[in-house]
Amino acid sequence: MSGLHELLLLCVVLTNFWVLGTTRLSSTIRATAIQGALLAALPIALHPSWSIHTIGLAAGTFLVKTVILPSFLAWAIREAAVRREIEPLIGFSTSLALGAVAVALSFGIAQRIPLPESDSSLLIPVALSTVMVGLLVLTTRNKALSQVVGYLVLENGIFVFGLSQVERVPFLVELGVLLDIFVGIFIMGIVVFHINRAFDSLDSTRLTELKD
Amino acid sequence: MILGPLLTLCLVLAVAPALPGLATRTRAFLTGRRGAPVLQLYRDLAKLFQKNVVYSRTTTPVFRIAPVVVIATVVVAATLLPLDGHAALLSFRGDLVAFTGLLGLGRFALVLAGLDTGSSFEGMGASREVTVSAFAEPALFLCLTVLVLATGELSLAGMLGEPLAAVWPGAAPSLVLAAAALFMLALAETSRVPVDDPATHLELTMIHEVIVLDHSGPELAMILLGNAVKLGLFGALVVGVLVPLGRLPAWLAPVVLVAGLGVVAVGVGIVESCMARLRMNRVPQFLVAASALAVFGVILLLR
Amino acid sequence: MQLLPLILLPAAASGAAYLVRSVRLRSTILIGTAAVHLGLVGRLWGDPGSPVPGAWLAIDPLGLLVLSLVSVLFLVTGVYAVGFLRREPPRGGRVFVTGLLGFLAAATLVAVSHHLALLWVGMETTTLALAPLVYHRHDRRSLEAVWKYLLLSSVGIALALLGTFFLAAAQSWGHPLLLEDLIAGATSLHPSLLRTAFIFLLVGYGTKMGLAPLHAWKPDTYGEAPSLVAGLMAGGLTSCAFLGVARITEVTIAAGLASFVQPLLLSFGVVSLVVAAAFMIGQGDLKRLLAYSSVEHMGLLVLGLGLGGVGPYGTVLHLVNNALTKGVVFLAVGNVVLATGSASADEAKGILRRLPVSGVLLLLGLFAVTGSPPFGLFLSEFTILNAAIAQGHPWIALAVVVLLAIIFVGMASVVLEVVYAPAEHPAPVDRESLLLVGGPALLLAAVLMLGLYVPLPLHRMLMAAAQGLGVAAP
Amino acid sequence: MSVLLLAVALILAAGASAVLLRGTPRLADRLYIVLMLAGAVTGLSQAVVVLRGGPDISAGLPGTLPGGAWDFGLDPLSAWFLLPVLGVGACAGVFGIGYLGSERGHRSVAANHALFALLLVGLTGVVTAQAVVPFLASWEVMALCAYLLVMFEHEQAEVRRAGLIYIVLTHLSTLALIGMFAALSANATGRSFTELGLANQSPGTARTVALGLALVGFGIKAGAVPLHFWLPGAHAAAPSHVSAVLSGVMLKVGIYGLVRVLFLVGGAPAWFGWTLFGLGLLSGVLGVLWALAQHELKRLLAYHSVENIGIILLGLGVGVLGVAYGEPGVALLGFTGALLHTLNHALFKGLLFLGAGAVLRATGTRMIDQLGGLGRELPWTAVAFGVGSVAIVGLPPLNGFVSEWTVFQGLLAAGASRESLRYAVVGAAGLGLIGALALACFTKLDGTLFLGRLRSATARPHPVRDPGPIMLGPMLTLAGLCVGIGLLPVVVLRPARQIAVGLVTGLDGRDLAEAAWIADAARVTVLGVGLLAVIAGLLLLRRRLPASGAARLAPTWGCAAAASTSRMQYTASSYAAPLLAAFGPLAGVHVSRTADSFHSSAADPVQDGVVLPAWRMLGLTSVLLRGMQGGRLRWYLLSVIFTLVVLLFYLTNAGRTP
Repeated sequence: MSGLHELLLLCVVLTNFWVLGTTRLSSTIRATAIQGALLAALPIALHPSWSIHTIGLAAGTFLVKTVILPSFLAWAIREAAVRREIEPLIGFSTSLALGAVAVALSFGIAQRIPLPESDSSLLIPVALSTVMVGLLVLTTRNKALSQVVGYLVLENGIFVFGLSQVERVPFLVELGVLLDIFVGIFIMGIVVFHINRAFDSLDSTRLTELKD
Repeated sequence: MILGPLLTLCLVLAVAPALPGLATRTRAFLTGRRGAPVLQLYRDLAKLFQKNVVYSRTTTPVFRIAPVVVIATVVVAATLLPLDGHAALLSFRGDLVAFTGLLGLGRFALVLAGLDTGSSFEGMGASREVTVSAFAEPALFLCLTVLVLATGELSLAGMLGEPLAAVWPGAAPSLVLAAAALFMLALAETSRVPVDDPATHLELTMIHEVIVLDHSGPELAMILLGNAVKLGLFGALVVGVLVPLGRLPAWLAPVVLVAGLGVVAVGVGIVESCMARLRMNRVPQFLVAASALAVFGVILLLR
Repeated sequence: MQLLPLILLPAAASGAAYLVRSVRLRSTILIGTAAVHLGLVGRLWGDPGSPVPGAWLAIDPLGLLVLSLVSVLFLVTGVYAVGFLRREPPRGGRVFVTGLLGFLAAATLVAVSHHLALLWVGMETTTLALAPLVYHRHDRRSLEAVWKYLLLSSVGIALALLGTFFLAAAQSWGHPLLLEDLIAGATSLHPSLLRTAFIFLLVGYGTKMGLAPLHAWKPDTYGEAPSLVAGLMAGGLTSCAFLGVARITEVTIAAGLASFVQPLLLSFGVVSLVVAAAFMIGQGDLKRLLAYSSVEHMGLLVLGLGLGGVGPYGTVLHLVNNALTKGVVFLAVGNVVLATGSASADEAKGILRRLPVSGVLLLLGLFAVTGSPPFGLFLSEFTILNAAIAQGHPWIALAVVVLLAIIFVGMASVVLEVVYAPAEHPAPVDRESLLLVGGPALLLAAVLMLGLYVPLPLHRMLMAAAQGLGVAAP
Repeated sequence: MSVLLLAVALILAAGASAVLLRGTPRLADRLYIVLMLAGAVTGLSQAVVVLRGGPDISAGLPGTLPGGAWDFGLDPLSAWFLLPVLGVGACAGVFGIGYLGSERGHRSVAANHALFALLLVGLTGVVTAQAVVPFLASWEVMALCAYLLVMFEHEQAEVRRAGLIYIVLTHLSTLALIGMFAALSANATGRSFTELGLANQSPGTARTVALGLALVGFGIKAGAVPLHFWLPGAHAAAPSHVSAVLSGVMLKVGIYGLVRVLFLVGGAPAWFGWTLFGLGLLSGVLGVLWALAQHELKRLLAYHSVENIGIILLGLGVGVLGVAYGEPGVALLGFTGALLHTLNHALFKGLLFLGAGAVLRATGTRMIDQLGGLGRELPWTAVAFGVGSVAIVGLPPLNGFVSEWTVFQGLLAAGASRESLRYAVVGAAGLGLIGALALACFTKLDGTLFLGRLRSATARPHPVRDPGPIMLGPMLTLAGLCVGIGLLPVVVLRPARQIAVGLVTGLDGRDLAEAAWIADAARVTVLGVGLLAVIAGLLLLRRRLPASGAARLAPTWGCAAAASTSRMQYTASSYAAPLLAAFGPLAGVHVSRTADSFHSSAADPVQDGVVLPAWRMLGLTSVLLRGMQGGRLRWYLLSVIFTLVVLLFYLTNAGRTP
């Protein structure tokens, strides 16, 4: 069933574009939730051998990335009661275009820099493009919350990359990684919450008091 | 052994007071006046030593000791020169530094004595004196450097004595330049025209005269005498460079020396008669010119 | 398996500290844990224990060095924290202590884990454990600081994770990502994958170290966090991050890629020094100043690492000195802030009159941190310069000398003014509590001792630690 | 070694007593003086033993690398520099007791005394250290103690400014020295001086770097132009007895370092010699010129230290050149002259600063133009200061002459030699200029301070008197030494020459023959004694003159003008004006004229003309970088990404080659 994971990976790319293209915070979060679900499905698709490892990984990923974090972020938005629109630094069309460039670039890079051989020719390029999209969101979005989303996407990309090494990295560690990301996002959410309280806005461009 | 130099020294000390007179007389003669007799300074000294003194209330012992230091340093400096070209009373490697040092000590004392009176005139004179000397000193060292390079000797007795006579043919141009520079220095150090005018009566234009404004009686006498001897010493340097005294028999050398001193004094007189006195701020240039001559001499020897 | 307790004890203590309500008890837990931890670490010096093949947790000289540094610094900071929390409004005491102990657990994990992915987990945890502490003051500025700290460190650390996966991909022999096997099978590693891994890990852990131009979070964070937290970061956190860089460097050099690694490290070092110097000129805030000084010292660390020869020895020695000295200066500045309520040179003045002890500590700390003899940093900088010239980089040596001079001007002009200049509103002399000045004084004494001579056991340990980094005996 | 340790212990004890017995000042002072003198005498005795050909002394503790062993030792060179350290140091210390006595109560005098003792210990450590770490450690102890002493009156902004400039430069010199030792020990097996020496006998990159850094490091400490500008401010700010040690002793440590390095590398290359020579000429001429321009007593003396350092460097330069060009005789003269002048300058500059301190205490001002006529009120101070001035100008029969005479010989002998070394003879003219300017400067100083009449319109609060024996004693002691050495140079000439012999390679019998030197020294003695005798004789004669009896007292002759007031006297500034004018902008005199006022001030051309503007430029350029820290998280993230991209490019290109 090698077709399946190819399909999943393509969906991941699509969710990336969704994150880039949508105008509402809530829908970006929904996009990440779906992306999380896709990631959860990927290990099983890649390694049909139903080992504890893959099952656990899938379960944990699903739990964290599809259930807990999105709902938490959604809660944060609700609590913050902010305007839902994203004011990106650059227009949506531009960011979409950049996203496309990122995908192209990552396929290009896949040829240029040496990469681990993996079961799927798509895996690495998709991972890289997701990482780039994450960075893109991080750097071009003004709302603190959407930056958190960007970080989440970045981590997802790395997770996809990690799947190429899934049998090399022990289960415990994977869980540790997951836990860390979870806590990280959690604390970020809390900070976002405080930011909103202190500045009555999620606009992180206001955070420019500290400079030389 | 030391008898010869000692006698020559006494001779120079004896004839020294005649030199300024000679110079002044020459100048007067060339400008168509009779002028004071050549031996005038002897009479002045004799009179001054008899006279009573007046001290300024501002002064301290420095004022009284200074003239003594002036004359003492000049005399001791004279012992370092091989006046007759054969030997000096006292001679050691690098004694030329002692020579200039002693003259410097004399100047130090004289200037302090001037400042001791607290008069603005004498302060002015002192300031000018050190300004002039600041430029004269390097020139003097350059002249002596010429001698060192020519002879390879580090003591005055050596560089002015026999060895100098030996290298004359080779180093003639440099030595002539050095002699010329030394002559200019003699004018400056003993405050003659064009650097200073001993005959002037306007304090604001004086250098040397204005420092000793408050000195009187024996103190003044000592300073005048010291100045005269200084002229004698510089004259002796010029003669020593130009005339290979060392080659002459011991009895003849002193005679030639005295004659040479006379010539130098006349030369001073001639310069005074045909040159105007320089503006104060031009004086350094005059001395720099002297240094330039000496530098030429040095370069000729170094290449 | 004597290492597990080292991690579990502080972890458990941190949980406990969150649960207990009484301040006194919490302080006891804090100091007690720190002391026991230090004791256990001390025992490790006695017998490091035999390495279990394939064990994720193992102790080696470099790790033990970092572990000891963190432990010592933590005890001092813990004691200081007790005094600090007394002076500060009680708010946050709970989270504060919890965070501190959590950091200790995570740092210990970093120091002892020989599994590079596990090391990553520990590293990320240290970042998160300290975040609430940065936000201690709960005002806009600290909020901004913690936001930047979190995001930058997280992104950096994410890149490090990517690098770790690359490393795993490069490996084809032995237990995956296990340090011993990586080094043993270094020659069998896929070279170009290894290079990529190295770059990602260098950028990732370099961001946590605060190498320029990855240092941007440092001044803001150090400037806003309570001084003792900043001190713990500058002394402990950076040491852990450096351990990460050192590990991957070990592997890469073992794989015979020194010619690829060293230029990178050298350029990071020089750039860090330049940036630190540029930002220290006319820097008016003591804590930001120290932040840039930390950038400078990180630069020196990687510089020594990149030089080879006796450089790595100088680096590990510098690691020790830097950690201890940073403790001194940050805690001294902390006292200044406690007394005057500000770390900016315009407001904090006349310290020598008002806080005689802290004033002297700050003054001597200035000379220590700028590498004046006979304080320890001078000896390590001397060794690094020595390596630079011996390895045929005289220009790097000269550049370092010039930059250090500029840096000194930047620091001295501020600190000396703070210490000596008369205060606008002269205040009475404070009586300084032993909790607040005892620790830094001890650290200063240690730094001084290290400058005068390096004790033999420590010397052996340093040699052993430097061995892996491609050192020749100095 | 134990004796030296005892000396150090005694000095430390003196410092400790000052602090511990603060309660009972009089007891503390007595104890301080006794212990300080005892320590100095003990140490000096040891130094003298070594200088008289006794065996070198050395002791040390083994140490681990990278620090290396802790070796201390006393060879002739160390012993030579120990003389000023302990001699002048102790005199200044005793003087300090009297000098700071009145400060008690509103300043931490006890701490000052303790730091002073520590400073002496640091200096002792520097000149006796025989390994890298002890040297640098003592060096920094010295530098930091000096800093803390300079900051004695730290509530004044200009004192803090001077302190900052000093600490910055001294740290720069320390860094340079760290670099220098790093270079020297690049190929060495250990860190002791002997091992460093063995490793650096042959030329190479490391050695070149080391020599260059030595010039910077030790040049700053010695105060050679253009690295001198820390010196005037620090000397003016410090208490006078501290200034005496800073100028008289601490600068010499820089010279010591240079000589020590020469010992280590065994014969430096010619470029090094020419550099020293050039620095010497520059420092000498500019130092004295700038001194002439000063209006403030202690700054003037400080600039004179620059001048004398220049003379010393001239000597060193000639020495190095002599070795480099294979003219041992010349080298011997140069080194000997440098060493002699080091000692002599320590003596008379210490004396002059103490004298300045006495004047300052009596009148409360350092501005030369406000003083005058102190000779009648402070006769002993005037005498001591006068001796110092004659000595520093280098006039016979005092010690300054002895050393300048030797340096001159070196320069002239260089000229007489055949090698291209002969161009060094131009130094003779330069030295002549230096001497003449120094004469102008000190006639100005003595004349304005002690002669004439009081200039400042403000009447003095209280009648001033000579200081008590505690302050006068040290001054007269130093003055006596100046005269003694001047009249009996052989005493110092021989040991100095012995040390120089150790620095020169390839000496033949003629150069080694000491007899000629001793004979010349004896003739100098004759000259000096003779001069004094003639002066004395003439004074007696003057008494005998008939006119000697009734001397009439009158006001100064005003050239027919109305009675002159003290305001009409020539001021120091106007005295120096024509000479300075001749040198134009080089003199660094700034004149501000308005309709009703004329004010001239002296700036340091290097500091105010070059260094500070350069620093400002650096600041401006650094501002360009500030954008990096603009506060926007976005840019921070981008810089991380940018770095990553750059490195990936490096990987894809350079990285290909394994």
